[in-house]
Amino acid sequence: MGLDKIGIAKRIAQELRDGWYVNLGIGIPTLVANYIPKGIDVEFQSENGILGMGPFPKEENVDADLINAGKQTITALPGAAFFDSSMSFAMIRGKHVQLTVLGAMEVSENGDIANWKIPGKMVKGMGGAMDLVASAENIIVAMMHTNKKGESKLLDSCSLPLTGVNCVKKIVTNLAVLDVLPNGGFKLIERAPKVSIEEIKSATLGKLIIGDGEIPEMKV
Amino acid sequence: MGLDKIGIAKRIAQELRDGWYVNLGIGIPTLVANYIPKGIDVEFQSENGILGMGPFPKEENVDADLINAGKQTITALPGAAFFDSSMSFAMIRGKHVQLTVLGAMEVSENGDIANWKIPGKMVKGMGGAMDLVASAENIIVAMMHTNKKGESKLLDSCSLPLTGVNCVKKIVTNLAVLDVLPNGGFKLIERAPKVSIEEIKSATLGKLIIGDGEIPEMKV
Amino acid sequence: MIEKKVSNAAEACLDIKSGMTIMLGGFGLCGIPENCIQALVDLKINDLTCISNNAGIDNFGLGYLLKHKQIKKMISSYVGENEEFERQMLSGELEVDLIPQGSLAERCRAAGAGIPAFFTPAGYGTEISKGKEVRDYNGKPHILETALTADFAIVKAWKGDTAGNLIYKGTARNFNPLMAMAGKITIAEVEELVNPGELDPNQIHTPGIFVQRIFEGSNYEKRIEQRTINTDN
Amino acid sequence: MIEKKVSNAAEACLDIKSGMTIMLGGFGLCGIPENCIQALVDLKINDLTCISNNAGIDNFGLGYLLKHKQIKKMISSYVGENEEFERQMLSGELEVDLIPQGSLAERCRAAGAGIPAFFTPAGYGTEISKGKEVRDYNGKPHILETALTADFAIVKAWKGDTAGNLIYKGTARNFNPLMAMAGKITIAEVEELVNPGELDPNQIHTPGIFVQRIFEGSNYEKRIEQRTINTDN
Repeated sequence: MGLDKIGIAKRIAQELRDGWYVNLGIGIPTLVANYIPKGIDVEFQSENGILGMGPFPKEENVDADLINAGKQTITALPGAAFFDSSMSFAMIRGKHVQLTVLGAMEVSENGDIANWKIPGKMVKGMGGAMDLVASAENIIVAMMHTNKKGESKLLDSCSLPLTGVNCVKKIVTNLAVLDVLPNGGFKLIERAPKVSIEEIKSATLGKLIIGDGEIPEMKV
Repeated sequence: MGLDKIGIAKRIAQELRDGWYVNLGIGIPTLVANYIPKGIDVEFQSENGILGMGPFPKEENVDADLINAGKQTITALPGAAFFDSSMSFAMIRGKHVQLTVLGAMEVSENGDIANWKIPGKMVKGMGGAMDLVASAENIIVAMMHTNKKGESKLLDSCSLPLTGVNCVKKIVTNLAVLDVLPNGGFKLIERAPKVSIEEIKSATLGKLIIGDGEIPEMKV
Repeated sequence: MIEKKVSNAAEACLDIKSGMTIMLGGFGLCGIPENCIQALVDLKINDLTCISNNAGIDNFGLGYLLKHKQIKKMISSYVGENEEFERQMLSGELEVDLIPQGSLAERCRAAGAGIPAFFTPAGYGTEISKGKEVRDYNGKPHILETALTADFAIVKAWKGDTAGNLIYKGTARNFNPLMAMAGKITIAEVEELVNPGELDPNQIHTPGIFVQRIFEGSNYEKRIEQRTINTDN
Repeated sequence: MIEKKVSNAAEACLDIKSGMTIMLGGFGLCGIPENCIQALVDLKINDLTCISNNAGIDNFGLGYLLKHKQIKKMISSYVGENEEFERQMLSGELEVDLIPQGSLAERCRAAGAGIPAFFTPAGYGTEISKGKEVRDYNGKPHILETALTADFAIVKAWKGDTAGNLIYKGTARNFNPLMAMAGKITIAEVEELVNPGELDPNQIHTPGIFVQRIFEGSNYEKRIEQRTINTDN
């Protein structure tokens, strides 16, 4: 139902603004780089130590010493820079990165996010996510609206261990674009093509706020 | 009376140990670099951002972009490295520099040092001295035993604003080598050639400790 | 110049003992000290506390040490992609301390820089902040994190000279320069070891003062975890 | 790449206003932004708070701004070698805040790195520690220092590209990379400005993300304070 992963990435790409430095998380966020709008110059930062990250390499250019935070082989664009991990997180903590896009297991209506641990089951670690969400002024979560069991990932409060509190500003899912309001609540901004408000309501467990006007369809 | 500045520098050079990184302050300490004992490899760090500092340049090699902390033109030895000021003080604060030699206006018998300010008269600033004395494990003060008025610079407590507390371990003056004891007091270790204990006593206002044995003459 | 050259990993790691705390550079398998990891296996020491951003994969990187049950505790930010790790952790054989990646990096640098503690916003409101001092700056809560040191830091660089100066390549830099600063003793293995004067002093990433032992490594595998290729024409 | 090029110092400094706080890189006269200092003089703005390790000499570097009485307050670590400075300070025309050099450097870096405060041993027991929180670490007292930011940071580099990446030369690096991180807006003047791709990404000292405006400066004097020569044969 609704968008596929590429559709979510395309919709998030519309949020990019000229001159922004952007950190893209693993999974759907990584795809955003493929759909930068025309006339918009952005640079991608990967927290393992590159600014000016380019696309995957051709076979002959693969370099084990050149990877992104997802451990994927990448390329460096002209004008790129390499640096160490403390410099990388200086950029992130110091608010030099204008946008962070990352995935989530759960988001709460006050902007808390959980994406690093399922107690007793999955403990992969937070990597750079806690630094990113605690620091970024502008965080977009890219995720499916519900989990594999069909349960809503937009909750009144997170059930999983938190990655950060009061930090998520916008969520783009397969069903909708939602703003997390400063006083709490998921405000419905756009519907995915052919997805009804009722479908979004039934897939959202946290407080969903629907304004008076019409809710437009995403253009992707 | 006693040693000249070069003599003081020569005596301090005897304190160098193989493999040490050393920071030399402005004035007499700078001269120490000229008298490194044979078979001893040391490297000089200057806090404005060089490790592996060499001698002054030949006329044709003068480079405005290559100076030491005293703003003097210098050279870089093979194996040198340049770095920024935070990295430089990381080396200092992080105790990677094994010895700091600096000048002083006053030293107290508990190892306090004053060398950056004369209220109402001279306010040049502390530069890197406060970081150096607060961090170094091993600080040698190089100075004349008395000031221009003939007053002792080795006091029970400093009268001038402090640069650091409980930090000076050893003092080499024109008259003597003295250890600052952990519980306080200047312990006389060596006399300058032809300088008597009485002369040292009369030039030392703070607590002077003289052991039972003979006090040897410095060999410089 | 002060000479730091040793002949190989075995000589560099000779006095690393069971029960010690060791930092190892690298992000994933990128920039890891392959030669020294092998030397640690060969030493058959155990009860190690390892500080490293990741735990390698099964059978490579730190996964190799895990397989031989030489590690008592891992301090890392991300430990996915390693089944043996997960098994040891869930069974309680292995202690694990997970730290936000930026805090891990900054805590290493802080140790090397003589900064015993600093405030960061990372982890506030999460289980990471439990028991830690919280203070507001600029209207935002921050937690106090402390410096992280180790008996030995083991790093991997691209080029080095016998005075200990290091240059890293690409994203293989990552934690290496920070851990080089933080070790009581720092061992550097490099792909190419040259004489002092052959590296441009303007381009040194880790000044030699932080390195106590250096050697030219051999047989680097440099495995790739995610070989992603652009097949567009 | 994001384009940062402006045509000259006048354009780069156009919106710097009286009363603002400005950081300026350099140690002594080494690595100072000569072109932008001239532009600040030309702008005839005043009541500036300047954060810079030194205050220049009479008539050059920041001494030039002092002579024109454009500076209200200096935040520095060492201000010798400048008679006009001394005169203004002793007469009370100029406020002066002296900070240990290492703390000054680290406070700039901290601002750029989103670290609002950190502990350092420098200055404990001196007038610098007055009113500051003291805490013991490793049996030694440390004081809490806070991040230092500025409306504008103005730095000087050797080479740069239009994406804002900077490479410094020799000891002209000093405070420049740290202040570049700390400015709300950072202006870089360089001796040679090139296109993205012409600098080795492995050798960048200041990644472009920290720089908002860049231009190629002209007529660098690069005065030397202490011309010391080795006359041995």
